[in-house]
Amino acid sequence: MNEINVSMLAPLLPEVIMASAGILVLLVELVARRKETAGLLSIAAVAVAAYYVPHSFGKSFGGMFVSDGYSAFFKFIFFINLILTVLLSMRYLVIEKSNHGEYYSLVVFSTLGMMLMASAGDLIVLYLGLELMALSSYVLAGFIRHDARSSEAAVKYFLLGAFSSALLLYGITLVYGLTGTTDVSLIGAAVVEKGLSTPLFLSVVFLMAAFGFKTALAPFHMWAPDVYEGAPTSVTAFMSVGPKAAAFAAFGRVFLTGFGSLSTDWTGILVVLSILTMAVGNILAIQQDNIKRMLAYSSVAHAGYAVLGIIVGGAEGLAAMMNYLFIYGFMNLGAFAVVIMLRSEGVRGEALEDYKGLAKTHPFAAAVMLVFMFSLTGIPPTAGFIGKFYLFKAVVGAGYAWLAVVTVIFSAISAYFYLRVVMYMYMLEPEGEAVTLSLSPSLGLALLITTLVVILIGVYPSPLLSFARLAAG
Amino acid sequence: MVEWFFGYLAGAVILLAILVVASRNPVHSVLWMLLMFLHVAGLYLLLNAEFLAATQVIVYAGAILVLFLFVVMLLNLREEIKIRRFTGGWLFKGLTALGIIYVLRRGLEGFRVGFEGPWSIEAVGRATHTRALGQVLFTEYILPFEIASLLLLVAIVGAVFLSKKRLR
Amino acid sequence: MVPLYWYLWLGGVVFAIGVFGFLARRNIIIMFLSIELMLNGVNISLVALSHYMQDLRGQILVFFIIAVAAAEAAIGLAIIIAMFRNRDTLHADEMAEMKG
Amino acid sequence: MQYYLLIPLLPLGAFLLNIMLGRRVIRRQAHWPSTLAVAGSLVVTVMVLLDVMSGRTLNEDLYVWIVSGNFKVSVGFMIDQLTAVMLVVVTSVSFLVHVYSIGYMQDDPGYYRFYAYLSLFTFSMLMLVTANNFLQLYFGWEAVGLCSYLLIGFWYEKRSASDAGKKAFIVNRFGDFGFGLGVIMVFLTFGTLDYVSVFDGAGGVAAQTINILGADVNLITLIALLLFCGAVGKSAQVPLHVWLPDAMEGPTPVSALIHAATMVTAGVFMVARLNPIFSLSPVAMDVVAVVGAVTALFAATIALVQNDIKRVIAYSTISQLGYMFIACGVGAFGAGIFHLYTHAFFKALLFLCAGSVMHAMGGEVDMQKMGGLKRYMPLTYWTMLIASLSISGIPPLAGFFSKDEILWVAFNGGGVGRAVWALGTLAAVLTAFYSFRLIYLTFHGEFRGTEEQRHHLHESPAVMTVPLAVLCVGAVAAGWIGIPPIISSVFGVEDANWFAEFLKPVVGHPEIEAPHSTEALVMGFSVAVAAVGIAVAWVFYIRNREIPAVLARRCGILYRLLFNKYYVDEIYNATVVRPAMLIARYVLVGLSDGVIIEGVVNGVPALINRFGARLRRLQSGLLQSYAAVMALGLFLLMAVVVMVLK
Repeated sequence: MNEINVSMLAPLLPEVIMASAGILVLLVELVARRKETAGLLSIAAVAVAAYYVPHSFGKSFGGMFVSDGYSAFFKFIFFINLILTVLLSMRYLVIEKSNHGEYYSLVVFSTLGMMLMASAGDLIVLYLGLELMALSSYVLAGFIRHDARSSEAAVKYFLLGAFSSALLLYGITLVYGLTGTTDVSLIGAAVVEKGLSTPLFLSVVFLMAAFGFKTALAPFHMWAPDVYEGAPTSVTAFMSVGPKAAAFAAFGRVFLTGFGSLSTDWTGILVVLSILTMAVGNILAIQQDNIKRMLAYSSVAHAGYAVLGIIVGGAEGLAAMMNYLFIYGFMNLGAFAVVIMLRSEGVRGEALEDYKGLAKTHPFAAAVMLVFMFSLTGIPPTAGFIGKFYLFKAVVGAGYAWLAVVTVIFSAISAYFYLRVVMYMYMLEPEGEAVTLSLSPSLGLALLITTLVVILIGVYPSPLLSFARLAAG
Repeated sequence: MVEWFFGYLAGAVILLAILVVASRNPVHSVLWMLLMFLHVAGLYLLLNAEFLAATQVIVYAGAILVLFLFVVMLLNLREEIKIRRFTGGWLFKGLTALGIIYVLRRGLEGFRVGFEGPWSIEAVGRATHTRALGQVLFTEYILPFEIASLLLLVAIVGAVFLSKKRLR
Repeated sequence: MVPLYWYLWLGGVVFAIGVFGFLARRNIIIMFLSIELMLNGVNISLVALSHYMQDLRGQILVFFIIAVAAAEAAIGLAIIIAMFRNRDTLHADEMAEMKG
Repeated sequence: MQYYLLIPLLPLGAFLLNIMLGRRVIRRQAHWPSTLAVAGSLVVTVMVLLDVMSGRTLNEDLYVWIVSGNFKVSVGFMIDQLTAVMLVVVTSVSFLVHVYSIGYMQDDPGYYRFYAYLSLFTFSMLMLVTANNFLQLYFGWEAVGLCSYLLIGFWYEKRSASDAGKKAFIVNRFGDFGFGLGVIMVFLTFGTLDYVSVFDGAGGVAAQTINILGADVNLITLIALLLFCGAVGKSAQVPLHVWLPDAMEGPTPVSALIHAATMVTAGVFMVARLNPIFSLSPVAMDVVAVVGAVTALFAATIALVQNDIKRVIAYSTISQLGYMFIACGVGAFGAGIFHLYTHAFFKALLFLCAGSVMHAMGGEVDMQKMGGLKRYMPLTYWTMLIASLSISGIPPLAGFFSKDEILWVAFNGGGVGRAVWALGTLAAVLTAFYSFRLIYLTFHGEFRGTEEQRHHLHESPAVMTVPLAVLCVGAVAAGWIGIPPIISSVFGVEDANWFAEFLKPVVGHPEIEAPHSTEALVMGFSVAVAAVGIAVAWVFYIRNREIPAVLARRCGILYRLLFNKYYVDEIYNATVVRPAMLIARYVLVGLSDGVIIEGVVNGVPALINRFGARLRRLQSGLLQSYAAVMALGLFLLMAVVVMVLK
């Protein structure tokens, strides 16, 4: 154990690549004339890192770092999130007059934090990964320095994020005190040995609150709508997928490996949180007339669906959750891509009103948005349906048929606000001046990828399903 | 004897913490905080963690709090002292906090540590605390240590970026 | 010998005072200070646990918490400065452009 | 032999191409992708047919979409003799319709849209016939319905057209509802939706009954009848036939496609495809046969007095579909498919001829205003004459062989067989009569239209007449592959009913033990009655043109009954449509100011809204209250834990 050598870094190769890339991007940004170079460099780094992910399975640093199928699957979500976000951002940052190269290195560092979270076999690594991810995203949320909304979002995100970190630390402290370790699998063993006690359950509650914050589970979701609305849209897209997925990754690993033996005790609480989340997310989304804010509430609601995977537990539940998050990533980023496309000089393009008659003025944009709205609703043959279907299947299979029914009801409610966007685009006449699209090649590429994947997974889901199933172990 | 020390330190810490939260003037809050940190460092000494006590004083009090103080001074608001300190519903919020204290008290009553480690006071004493901590930190915990270094890098980048003079 | 429970309770009280400050104060900087209080509550508990378990890992965690707190302070204060430039206020309840 | 996939995929590709690029890029060239695609499908179909004829059938799941326990949604294809025949019919008729439409639709502003829908229609039908499971069948079924709605209402600016589209859609919903229930019953009963597994398991549940409202119902009968509901709707059988005549509002090529190949035949195909289920339930079989026979006669009587050229043909389609169900009902599924196949040719021909006539007449459909067109459009005349002879069952044209086979098996069918045969034969007389009434009114005598119309009269362009000629060949010769032994033996060929032999592995073939003399008698009888029908028509409309009017006056009630199509539409209006509207208007609208609507329809959203508004206030934008909600949540969770565990 006391021997430290380079070979210990082998399982961390993708992380090492990403860390180097982050620093490199920082340096390149100083000399590069076009800031997009930094973005392209980060995409290249992701490509290299992604190549090494399947080649670097194993444990390292005494089990603190675990690179397995589970983490690999999530890392792919993070990579896709990064690539698409960078593609979305290139033109958007120019429009927002905030085209600074630091953006890309922060995105890379944030992704690195997520990767560490997904691979964390130890609560300390988990905490540090989470902070790395969070600190980068605080800055990203406030990236448009001259915009009051962006700053406000950053302050809210930061303070509440720090608050939730404190909760996480208190939880970790209690667990450490009760089990004498911070290693997740050793915690699992100790919990089995010692059984349930009040302090242990309190620590479970603290951790649940902390993860609930990051995944935006009600009642810890309050930050999400404000932050998502205020942050630069590209960052909102980034935050609504990556950190959420990373938090779910950690949530799943800690709760199912660490506290798996107590699952009968904590699933009840989680069921309540899940229903509450779905209710709050969907009901409040109906009230919105700002599409970013609507998507923020929708993101809350989707967390409520995804957490069902942890409630179900086991490989089946985890696979359903991973599958769902993967699909959610594509459809959500796609929807945000459309929102970004409507943002142009002087026009914010976030109001639902701006979508009136879009089908007449910009039929392709409308059609693409239609696909994403259908997918978010869960209408076949889009990917969203597949995600929901397997989630329901897992939930029913675990004997929570009533919970599946509740979820379906909330899904039906969600159709109201997703399809309202479709209604605005297709049924209403454009008002006033038509919105101009700011379509750049990179944004077009992002839209193409997301649309294709959403449809492809919708009609041919089995590779993704078997991948998720394999990864969940 | 130790109990008396503990009693003093704990009482002071709680009192100072309340003062931090209750002071009208942010500068005073920061200064109470500074004092509180010194008492916390005292608690660390009581628990045979001299290195952490030093860190608490040097890093926490010496660096972080000074940064706070600096910002408070930078953004100094004279009218701050005259307006309301608390948000609406602070009583309710106070009850929530009291509730948390109560629940923690009830919940932690029967707390038993789950583990006996190799680092008894004697063992730490033999190695000296700094060396013992360093040994664990730079072997077992080298990975978190490296992550922390990246964290600080991000902090520098972010802080510099955000507080640069406005340039569009 | 001071019982461990005393330390834990002290940590919990400091933590809760921090929670209260965070919930009730209007000034953003004091809210941030309250978070530092919460972290100190955690740290006290951790060092105590570490001591009573004769294990150094808790203290290592404290070390990392302090490091992260430093990073957090840097970024948080920078964000607050940026916010102050845009809004000219340090009161959290005066920034509610986004709501609903 | 994965190349068979091209058959549905080519039209699908053409659809996508036209719908995406049609308006901006392809525009007036929209016929190219669609026509080429369906031509490609036709070529591949022929290859598949050859494969199947050499004994290579196939049934495979191409890919599984979702699996959950027993429930599997997969896309799979079953290519066997039945499918091959259907593919030939669908692709060839569809191809000719595509070509014909180039001329017919040339000035239409929605040209690309028309071709896009046409391709989608063809694709849906191809998916329907190649399915290897009920779900895909259902998908094709619904998709066909949707496409028919789009195409019938193609000229949606025209109120009657969009109404007709809606009517087709809604009436089909009634049938599809039963069909959907049937599919669900199949799944509940067999736990799978795969054809082969269901057919294998069908024998095992043949005797099971389930209790519905106190009555024991045979499970298979129930399933078969529910499924048949769908066929009644889609194949326009009584009492759900009302949509088909109105469907004339669509462009004429669409009518040809709907009537000949892609829509109404789906019901017959479905019954034939599911013959292992139907065969197990004598009750269901009798129902099928009787519905078919009643429809055959019923529609034929209406066709006698209609003046709209397309309506006459529409009712003739309904009537002919009745024949196909007669065949299925008496167990001769092969004969039903045979008639479907020959009917496709002469019916498509009739429609395209009618379209040609209308084209020349400037859109006129009233036969009273035609007459004497023979001189102006000889090719149309001759081809239509041949089609009429074929539908009347005059040997040796295609219609003769298929209709004769149906009547012959019905005659020997036992049970309801004889009665069905009698109805069918009666309908055959009427068929001959109305077909030739149409010919005489349209092409003979002198022109009764306006001077302007006369000036405009012309033969259609080659792009329209060539398909006529091709179909004409089919209407003549298509039947020659199913010649009954009694005739072929005259020419020294012992077994010439290749068609029946070909389909035998899929649908079986009833063995009939009856003397040749009887068969000759039955056959001769039906030819004779057809001849009588033609002769009567000649007397009525050429020789002495007073008779129809006199007759109409004498039998006023009967005439009006027929002319108004037995008032079925009116009855439906009075019993279904009007009450539904009334309920909608008075009950719903009336109550909307009152309690129920307020409470239920508006109430739930309002409740959600009000609740949402409350929740929204909680989301105040204030950092501290957010934290307070979090802290309160945490506190409550902790409190619950402490309470529960203490």
